Amino acid sequence: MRKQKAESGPDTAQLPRWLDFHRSMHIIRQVESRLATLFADGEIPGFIHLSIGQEASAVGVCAALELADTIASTHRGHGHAVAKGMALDRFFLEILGKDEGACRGRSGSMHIADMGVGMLGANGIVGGGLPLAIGSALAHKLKGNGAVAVACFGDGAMAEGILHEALNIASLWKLPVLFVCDNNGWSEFSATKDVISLDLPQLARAFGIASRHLRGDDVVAVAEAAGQLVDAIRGDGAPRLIELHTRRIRGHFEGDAQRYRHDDAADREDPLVNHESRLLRAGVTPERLAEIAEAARGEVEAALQIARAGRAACAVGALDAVYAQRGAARYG
Amino acid sequence: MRKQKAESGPDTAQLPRWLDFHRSMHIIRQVESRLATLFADGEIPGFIHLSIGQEASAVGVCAALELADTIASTHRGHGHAVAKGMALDRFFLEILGKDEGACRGRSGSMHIADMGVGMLGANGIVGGGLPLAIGSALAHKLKGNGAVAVACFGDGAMAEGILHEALNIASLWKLPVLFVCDNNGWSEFSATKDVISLDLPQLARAFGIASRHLRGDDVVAVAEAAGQLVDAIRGDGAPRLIELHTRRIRGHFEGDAQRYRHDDAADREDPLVNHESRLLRAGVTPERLAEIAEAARGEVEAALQIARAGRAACAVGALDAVYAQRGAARYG
Amino acid sequence: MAEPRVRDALNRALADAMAADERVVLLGEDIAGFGGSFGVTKGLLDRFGPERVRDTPISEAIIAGAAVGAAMSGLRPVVEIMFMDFVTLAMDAIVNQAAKAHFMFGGQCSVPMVVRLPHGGGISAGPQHSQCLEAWFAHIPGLKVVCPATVGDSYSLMRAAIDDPDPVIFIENKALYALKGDMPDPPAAVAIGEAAVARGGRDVTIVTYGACLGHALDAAKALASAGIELEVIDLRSILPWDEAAVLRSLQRTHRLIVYHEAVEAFGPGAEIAARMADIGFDELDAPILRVGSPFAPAAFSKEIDSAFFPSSARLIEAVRRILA
Amino acid sequence: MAEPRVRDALNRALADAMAADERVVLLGEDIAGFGGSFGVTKGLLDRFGPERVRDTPISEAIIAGAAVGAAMSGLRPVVEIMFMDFVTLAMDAIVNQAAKAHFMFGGQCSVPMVVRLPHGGGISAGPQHSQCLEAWFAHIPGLKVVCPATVGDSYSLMRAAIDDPDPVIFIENKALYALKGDMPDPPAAVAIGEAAVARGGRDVTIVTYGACLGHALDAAKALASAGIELEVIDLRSILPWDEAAVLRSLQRTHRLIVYHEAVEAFGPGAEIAARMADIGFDELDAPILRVGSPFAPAAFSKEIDSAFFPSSARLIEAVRRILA
Ligand SMILES: Cc1ncc(C[n+]2csc(CCOP(=O)(O)OP(=O)(O)O)c2C)c(N)n1
Ligand SMILES: Cc1ncc(C[n+]2csc(CCOP(=O)(O)OP(=O)(O)O)c2C)c(N)n1
Ligand SMILES: [Mg+2]
Ligand SMILES: [Mg+2]
Repeated sequence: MRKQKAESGPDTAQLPRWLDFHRSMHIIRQVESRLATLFADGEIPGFIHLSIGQEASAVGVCAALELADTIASTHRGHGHAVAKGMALDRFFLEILGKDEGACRGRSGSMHIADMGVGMLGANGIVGGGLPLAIGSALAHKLKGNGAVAVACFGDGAMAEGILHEALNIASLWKLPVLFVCDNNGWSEFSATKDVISLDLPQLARAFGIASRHLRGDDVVAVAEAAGQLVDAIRGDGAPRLIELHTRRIRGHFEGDAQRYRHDDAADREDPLVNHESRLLRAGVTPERLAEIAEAARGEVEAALQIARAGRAACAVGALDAVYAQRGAARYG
Repeated sequence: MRKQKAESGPDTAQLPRWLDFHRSMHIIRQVESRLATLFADGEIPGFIHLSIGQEASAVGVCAALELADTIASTHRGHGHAVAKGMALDRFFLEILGKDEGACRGRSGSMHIADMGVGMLGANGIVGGGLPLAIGSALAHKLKGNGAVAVACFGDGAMAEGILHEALNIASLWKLPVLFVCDNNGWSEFSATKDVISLDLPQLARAFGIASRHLRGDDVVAVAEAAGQLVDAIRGDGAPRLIELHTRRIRGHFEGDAQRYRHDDAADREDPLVNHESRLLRAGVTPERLAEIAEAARGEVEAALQIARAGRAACAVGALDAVYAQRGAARYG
Repeated sequence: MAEPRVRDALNRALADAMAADERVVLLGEDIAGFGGSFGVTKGLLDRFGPERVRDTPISEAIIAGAAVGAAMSGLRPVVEIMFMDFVTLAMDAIVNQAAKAHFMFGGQCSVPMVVRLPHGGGISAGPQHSQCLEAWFAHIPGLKVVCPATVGDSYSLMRAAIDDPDPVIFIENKALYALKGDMPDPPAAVAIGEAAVARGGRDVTIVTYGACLGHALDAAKALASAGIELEVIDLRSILPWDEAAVLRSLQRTHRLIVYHEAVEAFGPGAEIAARMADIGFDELDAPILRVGSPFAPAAFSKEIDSAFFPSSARLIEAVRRILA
Repeated sequence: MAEPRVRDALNRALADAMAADERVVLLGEDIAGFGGSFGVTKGLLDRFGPERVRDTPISEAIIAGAAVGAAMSGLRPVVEIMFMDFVTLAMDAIVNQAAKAHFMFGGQCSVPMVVRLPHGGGISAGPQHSQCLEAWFAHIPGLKVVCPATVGDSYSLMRAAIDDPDPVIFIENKALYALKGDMPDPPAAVAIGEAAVARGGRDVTIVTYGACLGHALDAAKALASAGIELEVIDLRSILPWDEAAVLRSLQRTHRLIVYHEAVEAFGPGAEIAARMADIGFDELDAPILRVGSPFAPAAFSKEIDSAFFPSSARLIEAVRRILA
C-alpha cells in the first residue's frame, strides 16, 4: 500500500479536533478492553467481536457525519455505535443484557443499535448492513433531507453477492451512500487473500463509484478522506467508497485462540499510538494526553457501573414484544 | 462497441466449418420459428423465450466445446441445447410436454436439459446457471478430465449478486469455466442500461479474469474468440469471460406485445444474414445456401412430427418420481 | 369500472395508499414502465412518478434488503418479487432483518414494509415459477402473512398491509388476478388476522385461502344438492390466523378439512389441523383431513400441472371420506 | 477414543466417507485450515488435502449452488453453512435447483449433496444465529431432512446422507456437539426415514428430535418415579419421517406430544400432529399437544434465551395436561 505523504507541520487550528479524535479513540479502546475482560470473566455470553486496532476507521468516518446521517454496521460494530454518538450507559446496558439497554438486552453486541443516533445496528449477517444502508439512503433521498447513509463491510464481506447488488443500485439510483470497507486482512480465521480474488478499487470503478483506499491507522487521514467523500456525496448525491486498511489486533471474536494466525499486517500501526505521536509532535504534552485517556477511562467505568447495576432483561414481556402491532389472533 | 476489423479474403480451408455454422444456425432459427407458431397456436403452454437473433452466440461458443464439456444455460436456452448437441426429437418431445421428452415433459422450454450432451439445463432463475457451471467446473477440475464448463448469463443477470460470487470463486480456485454473457440490451421489459450500472470488462478485470467483448452477430468471430478462450482455459485451467452483443429480435417471451420497445440495437445484424453474406462473398452459391437451409427445415420438421406423435406426459408416475431413492416413509 | 378484477383492486389499493401517504414507495422488477409482470402496478408510474415507483435491477436480495432499511428510515416500501419462487434470493432480508428488527432492537423501530409474492400454479410455468411457500413465512415470528381470494379483500388487505407497522408478506395468487368480483364502496376495512365465513353450513368446516376458495365454494354448491352443507372459511390471513373463527365453526360442524394449493406435507394446513387437534379436540367427530398439492414439484406438462393442483373433486372425495 | 462426542462422530463419518469414495468433497467457510467453526472438519485438510477440503469465500449462495452443479457432474459435495440462519442466502440453490433437478430433468440426473446446517440456541448467540428452520426444508419435495441426536446416529446418518443420491439437509444441533455417547463398532446402519424408540413406555408418546431428545429422556426419568411412563421416539429423520413408528406408538399410548426446539407455530411438529389427527384419530384419547419454542425470535440476553428454549419442565407440564 502507498505510504501517506509526509505530514506537513502541526496545524494548530486542527488541534481541538485532533484531541477529540484522541478522546474518542480512547473511549472506544477502553470500552472494548473492558468488554474483553468482562467476556473473559464470564460476565458476557455469546459472541463479542472487538474492533481494537480499527478505532481510527470508526472515529474518522463518523467525524464526517451529522446526527441525521445513518450507519449500518457489521458484527464488529462497537466503534461505529460509540463514534456515531451512542451513550455509553445505553451501550453497556445492552451488551450486559439489561432491560434498560438500548435494545432491551435482546441484541447484545452483535446487533447493537441506537436509532436515536442513526445507528441502524451491528449485524449478525456478513454483508447484512449493506442493503439496510441502501434503503436508508433511498429514504434520505426521497425525503430530501440531505443526509448520508454509511454502509460498513469487512474485507471478508467482499465475497458476498449483496455487495455487487448494493454497488449497482447505489450507482444506478445515485444514492447518498458512503461504502466503508474495513479491510483488516481477515475473514474470520482465513486470511482474506485466500478467499477473495478481487480488487476493490477496480470493482468500485466497474460501477462508476469514486473511491479512496488508504491506511486506516491514521485517524486524521481517515477523517480527511471521509470528510471529502461525504461532502462530495452531499454535493451531488452520488455514492462513494472508502477502503481502510487496518489491523485486527485481537482475535476474530473473544475466546479466539488465534492458532491459525501468523504475523500479519505488522506494518499497520495501532491508530491510538499513531495519533499520539502526531499529537506529541504537535506539541501536546504527554501529561495532557494521559489526562484525556484517563478521563475516557473514567467515563467508560462510570457507564459500566451504571450498566452493571441495571435490571436483567426478562423473558416475560420480551416474548410478547415481537410485533409493533399485535394481530387479531393468539401468538406469542 | 469497436467495429470488427475488415475481413481478410475468403479462407477456403474454413469453408466446411462455415457451412456447418450456417446449417446449425438455420436449425436453431427453424426450431424457434416453429416454437413461435406452436405457441401462437396454443400447442405449447407456459413460457417460451426465443433466442432468435442470438444464434451466432450459441453456435459460435459451442463450436469450441467437446461432448465432455458442460454448459449451464439461462431461460433462453434453446440455442444452447441444440448447439451442444441435443437431438431434435428429444428436444421437441420435451417442449411439447411428452413423456418421451428428455425431461419427460416436466421441464418444458424453461428448464430443458440433456445430461448426455453436457447440457445442464436452461434455468428459470435469472443467474441460476452460474453456480451450476462453477460446480461442474470444479468437478471437471477434480476429475482432471480437461473439460470446461460454460456459464451462460444475460445482461440483465449482471444485476444478480451470484455473478459476483461466481467470478470470485472461479478466479480464486482457477476453475475451468467460460463465462458467456449474451448481451441483448434487454432485461425483460427494461432496457438493461436503465437497471445496470456496471461495466463488464472492468468487472472481469477486477476479478483478474481475462475477457473478450465483441459483437455477437458474427458467428465466425464468436467461434474464433470462444475457441481461443476455451483453448486458453484448457491450457492453464483459469476462467475466461466472453461478452457477446446481440439483438433479441423477438419479444422477451412469446406473446410479448413489446409496446415498451423502441428501435434498439439496430446496428446489430441478424447473424444468419450476416453469415450468409460472408458465405456468398466466399463464393458459395445462393442455391447451395438455400439447399442447406431447406435441409435444416426438413430435419426440424421431421423431429417435430415425431414429437407431435409422442405420448403426453402423465401425472401418475411423475408425482412418484421426485426422488432418485425413495425414503422409508410415505410421501408422493 | 363495473366489475373490477383482483388485479384492479390491488392496483387501486396501491394508488390510494400512495395518494394518502407519501411515504409509500414501490420497488420491483419491471413494475414501473411495464406496469408489473401481472399488471398490478399499471399506471402508477405516470401518476406518482419515478421516484416513488421504481424499476429495480434483477436483484431480489437488494430490493428486499433496501426495503428493510428504507422502512427503518421512515418510508413504507411495497416490494414486488415477480414470482414467489424468487423470494429464495431475498430470505435474509425478510427473515433475519425485517422480521427480527422490532424485537431485536427492543422496540426502537418497526419495519413497515410489504412484500408482494405471486404464488401458485396452473399455467404450466414449471417447477421454478409455481410454488406456494407461505408456510415458510408463517413459521417466522415477526412477520405477518396474508393471502386474499376476492376482489374486495385484495383491496382491503393491501391497505391493511401497507398501514401495518410490521413487515407483511402479501401473497397474490396468479390464477386469481383476472378474477372479477364486487368492490364494496366504500371499501370494507379488513383487519389482518380475521377470517371470513365465505359460506355457512352445518356438516363440514372447510378452511381454505387463495385460489382454493373458489374451488371450495364450487364443491359446496355441488354437495348442497346432495344435502351436504359445507361451511367454507376463507382464512385471508395465515399469520396470524383466525383460530377463534375456525374453532367456532368446528363447534358447529365437528368436522374439519383444511384445503390449500400449497404442498400438503408441512404446509400451512398442518398448523391449523395441529392446533385444532389440540384446542378443538373435544369437538371433533372425525379425523382432520387435509387436501393440498401432492409432495412433488410443479411440472411444465399441462397434464402433470393440472393433476398437481388440488381440485374440488379431491376436496369432495375428502368430504365423502370425512362423512363416511 | 473411549467416549466420542457428536462432533467426533461427524468428523469420523466424513473421514470414512471420504476414504471410501473419492467423489466426496467438503466445501465451507473456515472448514479446512481452521477445521470448522464447531470443529467438525478438524484434521480432514491434512488427511485429504486442499482439493477435497475447501475453504470457501463468505459466499453462501455460490457454495450451495456450486455443490448442486458439482453433484450433477459427478461429485458428492458436503457443504457446511456455518449457522443455519445463513442458509437464507442459499435457498435458491437448495430449493429451486437441488430439490427440483431429479424430477424436473425426468430422472436424467440426481443431486447427491449434503448441506450441513447447525441450528439451535442456548448460547446467547442472538436472533440471527439460533434459528431452527428445518420445517422450511421438510416442506420442499425433493429434499430429505435429518437431525441426529446421538453420537451413533450422527455417524450413521452422515454416512447415509452422503451415500444418498438425493440432496440431504443434515441438521446438527449446536448444543449437542460436545455430547458424549456410545459409538457402536462396527457402526450401525441407519436408514433415512427411520425413527428410533429411545425409551419405551405405555402412557404418552413423545415424538422429538435434536437437542430436545435429551430433555425428553430427562422428563421421562422424572415422571417414571411418579409412575408415568413416557415412550420417547427420536424421529432422527424429519423428511421423510417415520409415520409408521409414530402410529405404532400411538396405538400403545393413545396420547401424543410433539416436542422440538423449533418455534411451535407452523413447525415440524405441526405436520406430525396433523397427520396423526388424520390417520391416528381413532387411537387418540386426548388432544395432541405440542411443545416448541414460543413465537418469538431468539434473543441475546441469557434470561430470555433460556426462557425461549422449550425445557423439560414445559414438557412435563404438557404431560400432566394430557393425562388430566
Ligand atoms: C452470511 C454470513 N456468513 C458467515 C458468517 C460468519 N462470520 C462472521 S464474521 C465473519 C468474517 C467476516 O469477515 P470481514 O467481513 O472481513 O469482517 P471482520 O471480521 O474482519 O471485521 C464470518 C465468516 C456470518 N456471520 N454471516
Ligand atoms: C431470479 C429471477 N428474477 C427475475 C426473473 C424474471 N425474469 C426472467 S428473464 C428476465 C430478464 C433477464 O434478462 P437477461 O439476463 O438479460 O436475459 P434475456 O432475457 O435478455 O435473455 C427476468 C427479469 C427470473 N426468472 N428469475
Ligand atoms: Mg476482515
Ligand atoms: Mg438481456
